[in-house]
Amino acid sequence: MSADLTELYQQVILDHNKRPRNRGKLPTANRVAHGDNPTCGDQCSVYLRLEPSTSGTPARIAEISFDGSGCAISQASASLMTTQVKGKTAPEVEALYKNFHDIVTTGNAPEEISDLAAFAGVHAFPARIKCATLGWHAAIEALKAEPHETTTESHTD
Amino acid sequence: MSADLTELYQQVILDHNKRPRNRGKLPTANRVAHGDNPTCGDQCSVYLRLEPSTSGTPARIAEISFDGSGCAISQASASLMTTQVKGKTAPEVEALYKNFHDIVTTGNAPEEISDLAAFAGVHAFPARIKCATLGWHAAIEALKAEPHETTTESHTD
Amino acid sequence: MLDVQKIRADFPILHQSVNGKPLVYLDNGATSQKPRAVINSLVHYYERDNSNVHRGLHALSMRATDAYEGARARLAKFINAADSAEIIFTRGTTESINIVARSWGHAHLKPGDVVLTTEIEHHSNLIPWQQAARVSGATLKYVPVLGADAEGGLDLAALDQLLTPKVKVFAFTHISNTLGTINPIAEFCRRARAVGAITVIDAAQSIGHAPFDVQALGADFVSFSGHKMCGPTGIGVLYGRRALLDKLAPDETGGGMVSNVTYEDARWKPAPERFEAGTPNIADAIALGVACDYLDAIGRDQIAAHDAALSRYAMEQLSTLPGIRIIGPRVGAERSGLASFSFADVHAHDIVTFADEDGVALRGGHHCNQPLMRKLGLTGTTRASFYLYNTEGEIDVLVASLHRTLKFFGTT
Amino acid sequence: MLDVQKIRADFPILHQSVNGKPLVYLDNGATSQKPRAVINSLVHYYERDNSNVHRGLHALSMRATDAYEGARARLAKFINAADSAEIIFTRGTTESINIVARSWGHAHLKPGDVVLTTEIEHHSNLIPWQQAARVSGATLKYVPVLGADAEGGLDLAALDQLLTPKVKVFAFTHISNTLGTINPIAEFCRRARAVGAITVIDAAQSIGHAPFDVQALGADFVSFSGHKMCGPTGIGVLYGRRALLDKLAPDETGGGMVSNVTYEDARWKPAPERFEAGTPNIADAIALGVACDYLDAIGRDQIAAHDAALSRYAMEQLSTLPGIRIIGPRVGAERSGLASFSFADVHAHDIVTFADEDGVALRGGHHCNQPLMRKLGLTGTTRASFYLYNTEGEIDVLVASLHRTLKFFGTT
Ligand SMILES: Cc1ncc(COP(=O)(O)O)c(C=O)c1O
Ligand SMILES: Cc1ncc(COP(=O)(O)O)c(C=O)c1O
Repeated sequence: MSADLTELYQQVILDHNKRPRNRGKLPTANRVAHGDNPTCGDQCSVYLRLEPSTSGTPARIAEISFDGSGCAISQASASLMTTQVKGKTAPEVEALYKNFHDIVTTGNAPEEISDLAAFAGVHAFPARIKCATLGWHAAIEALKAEPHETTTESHTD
Repeated sequence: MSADLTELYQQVILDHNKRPRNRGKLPTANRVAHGDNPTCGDQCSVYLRLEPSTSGTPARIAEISFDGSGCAISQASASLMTTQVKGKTAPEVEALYKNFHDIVTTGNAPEEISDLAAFAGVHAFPARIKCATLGWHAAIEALKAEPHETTTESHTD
Repeated sequence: MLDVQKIRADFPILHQSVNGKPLVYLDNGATSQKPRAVINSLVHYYERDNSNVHRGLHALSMRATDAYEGARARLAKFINAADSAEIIFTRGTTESINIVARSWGHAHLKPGDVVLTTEIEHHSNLIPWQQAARVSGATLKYVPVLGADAEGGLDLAALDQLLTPKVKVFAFTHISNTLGTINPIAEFCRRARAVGAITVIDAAQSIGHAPFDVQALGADFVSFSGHKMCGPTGIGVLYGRRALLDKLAPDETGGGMVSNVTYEDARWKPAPERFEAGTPNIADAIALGVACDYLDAIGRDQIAAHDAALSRYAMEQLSTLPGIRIIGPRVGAERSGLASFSFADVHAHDIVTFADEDGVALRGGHHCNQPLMRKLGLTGTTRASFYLYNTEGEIDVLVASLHRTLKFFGTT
Repeated sequence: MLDVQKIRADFPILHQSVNGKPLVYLDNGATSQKPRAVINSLVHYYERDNSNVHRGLHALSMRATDAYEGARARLAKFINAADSAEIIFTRGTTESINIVARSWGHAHLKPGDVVLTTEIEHHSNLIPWQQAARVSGATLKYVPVLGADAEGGLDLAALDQLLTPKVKVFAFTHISNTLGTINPIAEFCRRARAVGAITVIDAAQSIGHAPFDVQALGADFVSFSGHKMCGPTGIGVLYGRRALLDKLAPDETGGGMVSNVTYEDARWKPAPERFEAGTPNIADAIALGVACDYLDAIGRDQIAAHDAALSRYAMEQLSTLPGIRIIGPRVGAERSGLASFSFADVHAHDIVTFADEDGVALRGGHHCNQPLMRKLGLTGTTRASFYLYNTEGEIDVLVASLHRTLKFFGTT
């Protein structure tokens, strides 16, 4: 197996793919969004419960789950995403996504976000970037006020 | 000037082009047809008076004229056509046109139709066949019962 | 029997390495590769004859026109059309179907009419009919496919119920790009005629793979793409029966398709010009004619036999893979040169990425067949599709690659 | 100044004899010739990278997709579009205009609205608007051209009257293919915006001949063909401003332009995919990107200056011919690289046939401009049109040929 491929399918990715975290519908969710990748038919729904703070600080993700079907990259990425965004505010999630997007497009991973760094190998497979970002897109959409559908087939990717 | 071109622009063609016979509207016409060649914008109207015979034989062309604008080949051909079809019945005109069509497409001209043979040179310029047949098409259309328009832009040419 | 080694020598692209391995191109359902003769035709055209057609009287323009109209005649012969004027050059299958669905649909469909198609159509032979039905108020119905793996082909008993005199058009594919199913198109044409429906055949997957005779079928409209039959991208054909074409309004308008234009009005030329507004794709049409020559020199019956043999071999070899689910007709049944399959635990995308590491070009996804995928409970499949230059040895490479992938994902 | 001899070496087709004479290609208004780099791009694509785009994850498909999307970005840069997604690949100018007239027209035109165009449009920018007006009940109006030989350009005073708030779309050509007139398109765009009309620019004759900046113009839609700008046949562009494209329904439907499809319904992808149903003309789009590189390496401002110089020289030399009637802007006025003329006693067809004997490729006829011809009392003209590889020496050959023809027909 080539170095590129080994790098793409890292152990942490295979692990999240086989044993996804926070998978399934979240009964208590108050936000939901659905993303699909028309290129391949991959789908990802993200359910989350956004809890308004009492102290005037922004609302935070109290609980989150995902559901759908897709390749190892998209499933693992969605799974890892859920573990990373829990407890965060919308601006924090967007900042984290920006880091993640940099990692998958450039392959450079700063030390402090080492969990996301597992996806650095994606950058050698540009056609798979959409797989890696599918769950993130759905989560960001879910964070927006009214629950509605989203798609990753946008031109910024 | 090449042999092909000299053959195309024979003296008789140049003569008919410069001094067209039977040119202009025919006031006594009872049939008219209009042909155009969309490839180049050439136009040709044929006016004729078809006289029914009293003795049961088919109607004959008593008078004929043409009008329009076009290249030397189309104008000369229409002019020569009028001199050839006068006094003829519709089937006779169609037979004559068949000969003419053979001449312009093959370059072979049988002796007995020597006037039309001037157009044998057209066969070396396939794109000009439509020019040579424009007036003929209009005449044949005019011979058909109700006067109506025609076009040479058909697929048999 | 095809001399595959000799054929492979005609295709420059096949002789390359991908990721250090010899290229094994098994994505012919998406597009075929091009023989040198077709590539040379493009070069020759642009180096010697390039000119605009139809309206020119100079040497280059006459040469280009002759070659372009010659290609039309060549395509007519390729499908045994009665008349060259029945061949309209388009961008490809999709555009061809849109022209029919729009022009014919606009003129003939009304509320209460039925547009009949099938559950196994490519999006390109489905969405245009959804649109035509929506615009006209007609009802769209589907002939169902049978079996949990769509292995049973289209349901002919249901066809008995569905093909009523209300059906004005029956649009169906010859060969399914996802299942490999070969539809009984002669029967479809005959039965559609019996109820007065016109037929629109999507021949995208079959035209370069098997003999095709529009007159024997009595087909009304047939669509296909050059790029899937050894021709260039950007060119395809809409065949229309002359009697229908002559009554059809043009789809696009512009230069070259009008006989007389005023500031107020325009009159159309007859077919095929009426349907070819603007400068056509001259070079690619001519090269498509060369592709016809190439395929016929080899023999489309031979190619069909070769495809079928590879398909059989592939089905046999693939069956040995643990947990594989193969969709479409079963081993032994008639099927075209492709194999479409999935695994419960490994996604098609991962398979395709791993196969690419071994030089094998596959396609993974819904194959523009989303509703069928949903019906089968799939989001996609992996597809290996074959053509005249493929070998059993290449299928062995594929199967070995799949074994390695399954092993990596720990499913074996 | 262009190094024309160096440029000529890039165009293989120019180095041939026609009827025993060196080819003098003066039919660039109909189509341009192709430099070796463009031809090589086609060969390279088919010999190395050919694959279907977008839906593939194997090496060839990724290379083809990168090259195809790279071409889109290249075209965006060529016309200074803000976003690659504003570039839709079409077959050419005619198809591009049809898409706008149909999709935009269908959504926005209603009875009482005015569609404004001009008297000097090519049939391809005229008939689609006749159709759009007819279907919607809108009124079609024309900006008149001034002068017995249309030498005065479009009537800007009439434009004051015509460009009212009722005008919903103003469609005009940048350069007339028959007259050589260069329209003040920046002014047209500005004035259209002022009344809330969208602009549709036919850039077929200008795009490969002069710099073009859609953002500076504030243009809404721009159409052009690859084959007139050193690119292959069968490919062209529709530029649409993103804000407009996003609200526009697709024209054709099928594979590749949908995000979600059921048996009942379909949802569209955003632009540009929404407007590119089916397999696109991949090879020719990539080659068109190479044509952009070629033209920009030379410099479109340089090409414009060269065209203008040839046009001036041709006008001067042609004026010496007895009985010539030259249409379009007068000698000295701004005009593009073409000369369009007629003689009372010698028809354009005969001139073109005689010129061909001397190796000179000209076009004779109505140039897809029938209503304008009728207005000028002509059935057609002879047109010599120039490009970057033409020389003054070639114009001398043309003029000598015309002299011989006039002599033969006894008019001198
Ligand atoms: C001004 C103008 N508009 C439109 C067209 C049509 O272009 P195409 O035939 O490439 O679609 C042409 C080319 O003939 C033209 O000169
Ligand atoms: C069965 C079938 N129909 C239609 C199409 C569409 O062809 P194109 O994309 O060339 O327009 C395809 C190709 O993907 C196909 O396989």
